[in-house]
Amino acid sequence: MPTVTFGEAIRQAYEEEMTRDKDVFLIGEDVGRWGSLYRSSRGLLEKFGTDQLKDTPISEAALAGCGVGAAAMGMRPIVEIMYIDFISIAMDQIVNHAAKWHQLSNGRVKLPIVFKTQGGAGRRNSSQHSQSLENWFVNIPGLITVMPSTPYDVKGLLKSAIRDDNPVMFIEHKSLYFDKGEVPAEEYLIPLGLADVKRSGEDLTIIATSWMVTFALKAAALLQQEGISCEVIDPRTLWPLDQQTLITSVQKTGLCMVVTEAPAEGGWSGEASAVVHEHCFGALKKPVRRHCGMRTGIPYGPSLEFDCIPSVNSIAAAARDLLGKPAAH
Amino acid sequence: MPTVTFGEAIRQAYEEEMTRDKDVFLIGEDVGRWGSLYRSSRGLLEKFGTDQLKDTPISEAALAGCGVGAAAMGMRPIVEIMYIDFISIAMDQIVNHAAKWHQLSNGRVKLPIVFKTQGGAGRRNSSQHSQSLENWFVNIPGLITVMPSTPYDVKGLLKSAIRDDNPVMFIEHKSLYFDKGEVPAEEYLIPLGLADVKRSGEDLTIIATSWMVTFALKAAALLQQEGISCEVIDPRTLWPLDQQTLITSVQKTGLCMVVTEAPAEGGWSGEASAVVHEHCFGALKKPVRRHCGMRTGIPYGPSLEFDCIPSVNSIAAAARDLLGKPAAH
Amino acid sequence: MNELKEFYAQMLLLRLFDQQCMDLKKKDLIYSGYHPYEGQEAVAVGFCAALQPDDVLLSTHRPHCHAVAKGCSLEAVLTEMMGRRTGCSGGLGGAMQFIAVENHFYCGSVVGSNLGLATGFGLAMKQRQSGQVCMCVFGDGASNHGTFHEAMNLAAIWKLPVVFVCENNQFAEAMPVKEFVACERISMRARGYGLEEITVDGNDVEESRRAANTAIELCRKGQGPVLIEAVTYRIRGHYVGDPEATYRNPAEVVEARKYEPLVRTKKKLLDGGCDPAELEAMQLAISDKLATLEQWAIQQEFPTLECAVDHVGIALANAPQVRGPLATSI
Amino acid sequence: MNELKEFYAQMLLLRLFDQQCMDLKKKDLIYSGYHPYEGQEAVAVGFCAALQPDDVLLSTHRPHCHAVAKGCSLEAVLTEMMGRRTGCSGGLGGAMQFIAVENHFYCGSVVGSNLGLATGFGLAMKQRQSGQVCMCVFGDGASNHGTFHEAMNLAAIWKLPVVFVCENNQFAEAMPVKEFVACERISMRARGYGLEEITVDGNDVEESRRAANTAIELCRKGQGPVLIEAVTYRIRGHYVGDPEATYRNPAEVVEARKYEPLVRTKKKLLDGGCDPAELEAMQLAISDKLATLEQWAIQQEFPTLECAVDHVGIALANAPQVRGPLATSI
Ligand SMILES: Cc1ncc(C[n+]2csc(CCOP(=O)(O)OP(=O)(O)O)c2C)c(N)n1
Ligand SMILES: Cc1ncc(C[n+]2csc(CCOP(=O)(O)OP(=O)(O)O)c2C)c(N)n1
Ligand SMILES: [Mg+2]
Ligand SMILES: [Mg+2]
Repeated sequence: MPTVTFGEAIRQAYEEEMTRDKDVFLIGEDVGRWGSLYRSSRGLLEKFGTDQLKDTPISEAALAGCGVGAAAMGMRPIVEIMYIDFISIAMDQIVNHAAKWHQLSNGRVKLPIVFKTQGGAGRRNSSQHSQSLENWFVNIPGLITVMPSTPYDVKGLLKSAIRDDNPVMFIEHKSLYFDKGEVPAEEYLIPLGLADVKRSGEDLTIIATSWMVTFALKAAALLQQEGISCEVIDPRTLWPLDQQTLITSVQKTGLCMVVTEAPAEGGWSGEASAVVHEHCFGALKKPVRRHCGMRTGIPYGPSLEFDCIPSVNSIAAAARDLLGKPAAH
Repeated sequence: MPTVTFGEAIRQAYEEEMTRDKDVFLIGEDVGRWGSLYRSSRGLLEKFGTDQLKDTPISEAALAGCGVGAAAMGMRPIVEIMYIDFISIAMDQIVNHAAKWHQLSNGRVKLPIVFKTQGGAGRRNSSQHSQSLENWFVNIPGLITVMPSTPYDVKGLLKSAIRDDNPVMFIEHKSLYFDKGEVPAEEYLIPLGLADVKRSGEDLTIIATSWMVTFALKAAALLQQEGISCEVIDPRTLWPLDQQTLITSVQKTGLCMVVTEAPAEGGWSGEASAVVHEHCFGALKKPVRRHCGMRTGIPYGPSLEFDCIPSVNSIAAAARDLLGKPAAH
Repeated sequence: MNELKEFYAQMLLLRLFDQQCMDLKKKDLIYSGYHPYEGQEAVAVGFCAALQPDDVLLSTHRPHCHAVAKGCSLEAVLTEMMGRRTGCSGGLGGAMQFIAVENHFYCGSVVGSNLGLATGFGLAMKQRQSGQVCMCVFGDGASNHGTFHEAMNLAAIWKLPVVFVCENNQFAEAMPVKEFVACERISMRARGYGLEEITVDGNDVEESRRAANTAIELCRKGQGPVLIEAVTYRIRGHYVGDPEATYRNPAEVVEARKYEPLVRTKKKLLDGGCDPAELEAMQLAISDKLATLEQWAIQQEFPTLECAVDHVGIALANAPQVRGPLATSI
Repeated sequence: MNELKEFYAQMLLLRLFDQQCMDLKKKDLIYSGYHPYEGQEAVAVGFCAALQPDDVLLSTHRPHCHAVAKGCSLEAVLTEMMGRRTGCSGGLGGAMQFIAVENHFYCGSVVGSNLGLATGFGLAMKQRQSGQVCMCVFGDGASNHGTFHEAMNLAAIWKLPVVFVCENNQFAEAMPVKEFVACERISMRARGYGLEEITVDGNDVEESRRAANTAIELCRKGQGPVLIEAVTYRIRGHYVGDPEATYRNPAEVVEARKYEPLVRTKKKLLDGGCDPAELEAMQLAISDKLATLEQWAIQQEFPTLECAVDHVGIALANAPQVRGPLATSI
């Protein structure tokens, strides 16, 4: 199977979907000429032209609104907001309009729109360019929220998101674009709303999202050497949540840790913890542990930001603690 | 003790604080001439003039930004966003600036600003005017989030919020403005970050927020007649959360229900559930129950919206179910 | 003259319909905020007269007369405002926000948002070369919103077929346009987007109609967008029973009544030789029709909870359903 | 002539400082996006020369030269960009966002937000009759943002002492102003806020200085706000190594170099009889100073995690602490 980067997998998804359906278009700042900040749409302007690759002024509110209007007309816009931090400018269009119009039209208007953005730390971008705001959307009826962690997943999920008739929040991670992974040459789709067991294990269930999945997997590999067997689950879609996969796992392991980059308080980790606790009360040997980003703005600098979010070592340490095993030395 | 409405208690807080400190000012749409949508600043323009009561154009982003700038200069603005649904327009100023500047200035800039708004259903305002978006703010480091439920609380908490040097999200409920309650004639403050036990009980802890507190109290009264004793806790401040009061209660009762108007998924109920579960694992006889608003846009009409959010009866029914008692008839 | 009479009939319908709604609001049969339209009828009628049925109209929190002028049935609009299943949005939207897909009519209660949305409708039309235009009506208050600026610029650089109509009724709630809009005429903002400055007398239905026509023609030729300020006056409070005394002198309203579109059009018709009896008969006929409508409307059913929950989202393939247990926390 | 020489010295400092930063970025000693300022120095120097120390300057994601021109020490600005504790923001902010309170300097990396913030600074100044002004610099790209519109209108209706300076460097990332701003000159937007249209040659430091002076005087007299478009050119890519070929012809840059402020000012100085040797000595002195600065900067400490966590919020009275266990989920 070919090995490609996360960014290239996105580009392939765009290319395939834009070829299949001329109503699919990408709209955002420098998505055309530059091919997007992380080059995930490079080369597409030449191939698809300005009808399908639309560079826009710095007008996040209008471009989100533009997407909603076009979707109501039956087009299939992908609205790119360059950093999730700037989605703060387009919340009205997403929350009050995209999420509401299907219901408001009594089911007659479909909103096949994808809001695509990237969040998180790890690229030394400081506090106004590094936030993890995904849980804002999970609490909004009418929205689907997707956070892929691998090249394979991002391609399959993005294609499904583009084809879905609901508004989808599609949140990438800035530190994943250059990660590599196998992506089949043949076309495939991954259904929205299905979790993926990234690693099977017996002793502990780790539910991790986005970039944290890669950390959790590394921690699991490390712990394996110590005889600890972790199951790592990537929900992939935060809502609708594939509760069953989580429940089945925790019913087996009896221990659960939720790892997110966002701070715990008010974040999605609380949702995951509550769901597991509600459904696995008898099976849980200890409370679900939340291992999350610090409650701080992401600081600047060569490495300080890494101290504010979970790391491979901190995840491993938390896992040992949960299992009552001595700390590694 | 004088009995006043929730709206009048707010007015008193404004009046006292504006008298005490000329740097305190209220800025928003029709806060002056009209005295705010729910009349909570009526009569103040005449008394304090346009320096302290500032009517603005319909420019939520600019007026939130205006508040942040003025606060950085040492003023103490109260920025009113008429409906929480429109705070979607001002999220950048709140999240990327107000919440960040203290840290970004290495602790040198203080941001003594209150963002005041109202949310929730119950006044038949339909889906773009009835949302419960409070959990957005709980996940943002640097913000304090307050949701009062009584005239006494709203006055004491608002005065503290105005005097606090952190940015505070102060979220009222549109269905509470005409509720009446006792408010002392003498000045008082309620510290931010303290929960209040609104009713003591032995069998079950109900954690409810905002309008839901009044529903929970009525449900508790109803259940009392059936011999069920509920403790009702109002966290009042969603962050920083007074975990101890919650924990002490659940350690006593062994059963806990969280009631919010917002949908469960991604909402603050998950946070509360996780906190209780993390700290009361041994004491809990059953999983924490979340009893929350439906995952739907709030529909229009004379009564349909009430079917989409918890009610006195639904809370009572959920409580009975949790306690394994037969349903009332 | 025939056209003017037709306009008069339509404006009269809107006037009486609006009054009926005010009345229903007082009787608590309209449930949310209700924003009267009295005095602004020439804008709705004049501008909508220039639209084709498949052109799109985006309106505001004060939408009911725009909706009727756009071709939505009185039944659908009235029962939507009364929250019944026969309403445009099945009674789920209400008096400030509803969608009538077949009539290509959309409105919403967040001020200013429709300008951004309009660019998307325009973009789809342009890209598909459908020949449609999108008309976006908004208030003087909305013209201070950031979306106004972003949408105007976006529509202008892309030459979208959008007619932006600023219905300047002199007030945004209690805020007089003179104090809250920094320029003399809102149309002066057009130059900032490379567009012509166009102001029309929004109380003159024929002038409004002509301006709309020209604008729509330009848009259909690919020479859009167009921004038009239609100057009118809000005769009623922002909503029924608002504290009017806090922001305007009653004398101002008395004066404005002299120039409101029905008074003016009627005078013109009579001066032109129209028989007063004909106009009276017209009024009676409309009143009768509306009375019958109300009788019917009051008997319509309300939507059930299922109706609401049914349309939160569309079920996904191979995944937990969007509708169903997950949709309902209660 | 003396003033011009002084301006030249300042612009030269900014030029060499900027080049040094580009170099540090390449060496990975500046960590975030770094946006070069080359070619725009006359704006920073000309406009800041008119400010008093306690006037406020709000800048952008391209702030380092504005900061120095506003009076922040080179030490504080450079080490902020290098993430050291001696930086303006203690090294917590970085190259696109920092605050130097004593210098009344603020910048941030969300395009357009500073316009709204500026109204608050202006409001406080006006209300306190402090005699200060707030200058807000933003790009041509930012002029398409909704906050531009809202802030201009708000400042105008309240007559706030704010000088809005649109530093039009012809590009917003890869977006040429000609294609993304719908009007011919950005200053044409002024009329939409009842303001005068003012465009200056932003490569002419004296003209910039004069325009700034006039604007500031107006603001101090209560006749603000003022919007000025300063036309200049971004000689470098948006950031070091951006794919320039996708959006401009290299010939355009070659041409622009002929009109950049240092070239022009130097010619004017020499034409006026200034000794070339003097200018060369000036350059050598600055280079020396910057080299020493870098040596020092590189030795400065990074902030610790405590520094970051310390300032997330201010501890509350009688309540769970904002700092402390609750602040740290890890
Ligand atoms: C974003 C937003 N802010 C505030 C409101 C509250 N509000 C409803 S109508 C209105 C006035 C609108 O004025 P204008 O645009 O002139 O329209 P008009 O009411 O005069 O038709 C306001 C402020 C809102 N609905 N949306
Ligand atoms: C709200 C927002 N949208 C997008 C960006 C990404 N971005 C950073 S700089 C920039 C271009 C800004 O152009 P302009 O305002 O002309 O300033 P210049 O870079 O030319 O100095 C963009 C789009 C951002 N930082 N903030
Ligand atoms: Mg108006
Ligand atoms: Mg620029």
